Amino acid sequence: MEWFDNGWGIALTVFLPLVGAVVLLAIPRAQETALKWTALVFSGAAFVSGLALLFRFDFSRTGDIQLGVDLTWIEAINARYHVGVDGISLPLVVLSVFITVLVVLYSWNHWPEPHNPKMLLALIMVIAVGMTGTFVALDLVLFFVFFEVVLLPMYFMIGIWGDRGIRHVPLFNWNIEMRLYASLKFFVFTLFGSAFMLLGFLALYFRSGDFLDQRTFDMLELAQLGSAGRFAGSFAFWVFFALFLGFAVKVPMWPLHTWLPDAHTAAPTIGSVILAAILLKLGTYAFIRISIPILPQEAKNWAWLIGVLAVIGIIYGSLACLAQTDMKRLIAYSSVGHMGFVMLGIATLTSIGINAAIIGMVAHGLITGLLFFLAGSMAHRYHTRDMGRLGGNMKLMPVMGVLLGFAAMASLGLPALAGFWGEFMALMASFNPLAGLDPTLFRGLMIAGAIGTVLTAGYMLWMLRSVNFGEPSDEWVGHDFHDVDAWEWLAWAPLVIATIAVGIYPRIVLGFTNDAVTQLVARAFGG
Amino acid sequence: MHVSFEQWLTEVANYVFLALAIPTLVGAWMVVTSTNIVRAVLYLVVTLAGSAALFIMLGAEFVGWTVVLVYIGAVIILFLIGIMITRAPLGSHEELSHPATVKIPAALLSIVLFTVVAWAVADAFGGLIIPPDVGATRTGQLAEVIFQRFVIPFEVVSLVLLSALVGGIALARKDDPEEPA
Amino acid sequence: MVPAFVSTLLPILAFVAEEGGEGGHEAAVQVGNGGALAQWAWLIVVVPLVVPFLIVFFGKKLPFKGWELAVGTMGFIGAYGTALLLANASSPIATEFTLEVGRIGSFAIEWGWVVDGLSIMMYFLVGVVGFFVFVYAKGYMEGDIRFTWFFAAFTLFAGGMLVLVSAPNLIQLIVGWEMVGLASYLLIGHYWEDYANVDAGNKAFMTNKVADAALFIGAIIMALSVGSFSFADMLAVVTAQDASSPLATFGFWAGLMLFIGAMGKSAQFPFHVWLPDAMAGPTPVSALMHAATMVTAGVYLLGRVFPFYLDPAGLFGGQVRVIIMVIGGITLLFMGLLAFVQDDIKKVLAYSTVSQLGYMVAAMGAGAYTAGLFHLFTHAFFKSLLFLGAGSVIHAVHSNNMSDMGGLRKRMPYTYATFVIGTLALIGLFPFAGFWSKDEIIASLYEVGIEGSGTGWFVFALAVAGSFVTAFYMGRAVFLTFFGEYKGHAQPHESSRVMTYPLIGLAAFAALAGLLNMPGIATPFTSWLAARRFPMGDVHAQSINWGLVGLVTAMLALGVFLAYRIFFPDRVTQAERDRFEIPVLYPLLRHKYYIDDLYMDGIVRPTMGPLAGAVLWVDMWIVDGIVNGAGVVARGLAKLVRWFDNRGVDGIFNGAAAATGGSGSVLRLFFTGKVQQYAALSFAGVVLLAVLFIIF
Amino acid sequence: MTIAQFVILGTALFSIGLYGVITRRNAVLVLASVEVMLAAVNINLVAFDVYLADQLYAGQIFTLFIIAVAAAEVGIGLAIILMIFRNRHDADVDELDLMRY
Repeated sequence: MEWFDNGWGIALTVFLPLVGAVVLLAIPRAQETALKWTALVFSGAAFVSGLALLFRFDFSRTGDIQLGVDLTWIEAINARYHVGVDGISLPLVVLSVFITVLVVLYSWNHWPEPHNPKMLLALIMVIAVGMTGTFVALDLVLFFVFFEVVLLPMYFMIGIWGDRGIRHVPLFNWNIEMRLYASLKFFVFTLFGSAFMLLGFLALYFRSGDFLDQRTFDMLELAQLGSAGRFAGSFAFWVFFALFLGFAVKVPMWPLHTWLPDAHTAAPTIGSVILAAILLKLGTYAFIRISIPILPQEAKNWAWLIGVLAVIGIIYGSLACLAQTDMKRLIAYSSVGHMGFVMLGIATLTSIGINAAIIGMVAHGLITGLLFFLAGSMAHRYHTRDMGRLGGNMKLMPVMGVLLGFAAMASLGLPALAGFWGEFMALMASFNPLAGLDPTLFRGLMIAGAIGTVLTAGYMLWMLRSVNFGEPSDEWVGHDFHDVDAWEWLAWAPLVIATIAVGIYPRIVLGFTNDAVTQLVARAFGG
Repeated sequence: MHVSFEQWLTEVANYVFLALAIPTLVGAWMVVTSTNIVRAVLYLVVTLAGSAALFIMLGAEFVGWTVVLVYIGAVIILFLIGIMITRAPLGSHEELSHPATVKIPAALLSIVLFTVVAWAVADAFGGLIIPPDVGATRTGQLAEVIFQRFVIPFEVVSLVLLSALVGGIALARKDDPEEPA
Repeated sequence: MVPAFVSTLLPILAFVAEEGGEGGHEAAVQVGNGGALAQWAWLIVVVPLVVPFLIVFFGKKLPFKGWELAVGTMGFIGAYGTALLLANASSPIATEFTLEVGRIGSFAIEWGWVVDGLSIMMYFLVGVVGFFVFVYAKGYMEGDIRFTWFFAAFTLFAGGMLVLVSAPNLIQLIVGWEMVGLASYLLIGHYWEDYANVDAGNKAFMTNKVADAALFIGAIIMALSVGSFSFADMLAVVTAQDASSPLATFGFWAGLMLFIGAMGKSAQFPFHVWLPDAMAGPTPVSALMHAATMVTAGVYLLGRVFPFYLDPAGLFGGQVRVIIMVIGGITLLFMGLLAFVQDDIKKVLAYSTVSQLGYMVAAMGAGAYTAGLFHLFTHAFFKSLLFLGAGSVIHAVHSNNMSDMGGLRKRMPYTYATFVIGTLALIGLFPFAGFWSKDEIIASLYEVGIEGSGTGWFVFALAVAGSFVTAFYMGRAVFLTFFGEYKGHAQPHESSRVMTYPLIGLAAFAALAGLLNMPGIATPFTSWLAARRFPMGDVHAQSINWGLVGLVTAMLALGVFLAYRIFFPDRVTQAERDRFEIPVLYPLLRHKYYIDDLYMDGIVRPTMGPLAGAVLWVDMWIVDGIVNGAGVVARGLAKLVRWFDNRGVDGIFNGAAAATGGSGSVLRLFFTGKVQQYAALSFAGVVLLAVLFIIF
Repeated sequence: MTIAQFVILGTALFSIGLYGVITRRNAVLVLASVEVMLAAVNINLVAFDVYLADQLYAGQIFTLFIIAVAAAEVGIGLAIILMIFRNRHDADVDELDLMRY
């Protein structure tokens, strides 16, 4: 198994879907079954490879980069193919490959228009490469490449398979097809962020030459320089700002969030699931992996702002949810709130907070993924997402209703389900933030965040009330709604089980992260 | 082996260089600006001939003659045929280029590119002279290297040419022979 | 071979058992570890968590549609609880077992179970009361379309409560706490076809969630101050009187926040609003919710951390105690008053519960650990009895309203007899259960007053007045329901045996449970509860204060007498009774002191309506507006360029707008699809990079 | 003869070619401009080859390769232009915006 440990395991996990995409392109369009099986086999193989990583991972030193490889890639700029996993990235890698398999399973008989499964599956495969790759990359250029690989397929996915309803844009009085508006908005926002991110990376690269023999894009080397306090002053300030913009767009943090509701609402179901479950995590992961270790001092200086924006996101997202009538849009806005908790955890810069952030990311991936699956399936059956018209779903589709209830409860952070840990621990971390941060401010944020949990419960219950309960309206009388089908069960049951498992046994995630995070914090801030 | 500008001016070869370089540049300029499409292509001959002459001046005789044969002999003819086939407007025509809204940014970009690279080149190589005793490259020597060291790339290039030939024919053929043009 | 990640992520279930009093601190009584009985007590918690799933998946195929699984579970818990109780009585048990399921920072997350006097009392209570209620529910829910589902949720309800009471740490407490909340939400909204019931469930959940937010904060402060979530670690700090601990700094806030959390579940003023609405659920739900589960959680929490609040030196949560006492006092009197004007018999009982919870909370605030929990214990029996009795009546007359009842004494003799026993126990007539527990609370408040606390006297006065109030509204309920002429439309008859037997069983407990704790005579209950790992430092009466007994008995006699005067059917006609509306007081009580309206109009509606709307408006018009505005600017530039383009090329202006297309594409400027533009842009990028490389 | 004079000449040719690529509307002329750029590259390669007195003549051989590839490119390019012209009756790259979303 030595070959597996020397980077091939990670390479398989990351690039098997790419091979799958190539194979898909070679299969004729008409052979849909073959296409589906190919996608399933390759994403499944990547998932198995991801699980195999778990077996080879040494849990006694989760803080170290393992199973990786460091090869020359672009010699001229000293960009390297440096990959590896540690306790922080491994759960996210596994989550990505896991969700990819589920998405392929779900898409088995849920094809958004225009049909064309070949292209859609190939895009999913490419997205999978980008997602997993981002989590294993340890070189800034490599990271950037993977980060951006996701962008274009997602753009096409929203733009081609997206919602064809008309979006009215107030203020300018445009009426645009939803998918066009949303895909462009997604693209422009992300590109905007990426441009700044790239600037930040380049600045770090050139600056590193002042301290090393050779300029480097290597995250670990840069982190060493960072913890030695090499990056300081206005240089560090601006670099952090550039990185912040790049990552915050992806998270998304208030007020850079407005692409999210549109993109999530317009995207086809599988697109929404991938977006919510994984793509949002790229930003928060980058904060933990890049911003904090490389620029610890600036992270400290900016923490208050990140914390405040995060809490604004929590409250603001929840309130916006209360005003929604579109079910999918409500879930989309709820992501703003949930990612606010993740960012609040990160902003405290303590090991509790960052642990909370990671378990919050995993939980949000599982739960919001499930919610979007459900919303998509319901919209597919009802042909509407308007909560004013829905109602009495428990009568029409009891199993779906129960699952929706479960997902909503998990999403509002019910203890003993996965969502609880992230929220509770993030609040806990903000009572005692890192020494040097203003405890009074963070305690205020804690209280505001706690109010946010109440509002979260409010809109989730409100959604359940209007969708699940009451008598179904006359509109649906006589319709024969088929309840959850086999492929849906296949895609959803693992999410339900994982949500419960992480809830009652959080070590599934914390076992990876705790030591790794503690070390990361110790390296960055000393002690 | 540095040389100052005064020393540079004393060398005859440099005047030959200028005599070749200036027509080359002017030809290139006309290629991109001429309003007559046929003339533009013919100015390309000037540029390519200038470059061929420069190659010979540098001792790379085989390369120089290849340029003359392949480019001036074959490619230019290809261009002219292309012009004929596409019924491009003969004679002077303003529409061959974009308007000033495109020209001005393009010119700016080109000038900046030139300035930056030229500055960098001057910074790096300014005054380094080419050894005066450099002799002409014998074609035989070149052939030896090609067919020993570079034989695989050579074969690959031949494949590229072959596939270009096939591809060109495939593309230019009419899609449906039955359908009248 | 076990792979590394499996052994790391799933360590062998190595439980850590903590036994006996903490080293160095003297426990109140010598306690043992309870042996295998305590070790296997995890079954009490796990079985009711597993059974709901069994019921959901297999219940419909069983002969009794899943009911047998549910009632078997409760019977098992009741039996196990009884066994533990007996073991505890013979030799005190105080031990806990924990299993680490994760570690965050230096904080261990653990599940576990506590077996000590307090938790054993709760196991017993949940099991026994639950058993009776579940048996009864079979008759009550017969024919319900969601019969199976109901029992699944009902079992989960008990399971959540058991998670809560078995908790050795704050995390598990919170887990159980919210599981109870979830189950109550499901059960209150059991008839979800009607939005009124759904709203009642939402109200319960949301009110509790607000309090839970405070509980979260309290738990966080507590855990960070102590360095652990464990109650034992926290009580160790308290017992050691360690003034340098951060707990001494933050003790007041931690205590206050925890108490606010307790107020939510235990429906203390001003969080009481959800409980009367929770009557929307089926009656057995109300019976269990008001007796052994849910509302007792808050009192239980105060009992669990009692030394923290008792805190005679005032280092930790001592200052909160007076707040607890006053809140309890206000609740017990003023919420009791609301029962005067209710026509719905279940709401009378609901307000009665709130009021009795006020007694318990006031007792905890007064430092009377045993008295408060003893009242919890006795109250569970007689209040579940009363609810089941009310359910029996409702089942018979198909109405909740007492104006549709009357004269049922003859028609439903068993129900009548047991209801009266429950009433006597509730109003605290000697020697029924309520007498002993309530009297002890009043005696404790009296002692606080004697010690020189003005507040103590105040709450004492409220409590004495409360016994009058209790007697009055219960007298009213009994007279209106069981005496006089029958006024309803259905044909009432006695309920089936599956419903009356539980009534009789509970009536026996309601009559006799008080004998477990007779100050100065026999106090086995006190010694059960004292079996804790840390000394509780409890204050409780050593003997019966006959003077107080006389005072309270006089108050309740007055209450019953007035109720009799006003509401006894033979004495007053309907018309006269309806005129019994004291001007200011009556509307105030009818509108529940306007508190619900205040919440709805002051908080809920503004949040759901204008505030949420405003945020959405800001999102669409301002935050998004900036983005779209940038799009407009870019589009305008693109148009401008295009315009020049068209002018320069064609010399004619042929509809720039049409040419630009209708889409509001921001990217149009860049994504023209023109190869040359791409080339230009990429070279521009190259130049930019080159400049950067040269400059750096 | 200095190396710089050749390289700067190459740069100038390249920049002129770029200008042509961007500004020309007729596809044939865009190709011609590309040829100018290639010529610039060739001059660079040969000049450095001579300057370094390379025993492998790598610069000159690459120049030969470039000439060969350029010939192929012109052939294919003109064939494509012909195709487009046939389909659209126009060789104006302005109209070639099929790649737009």
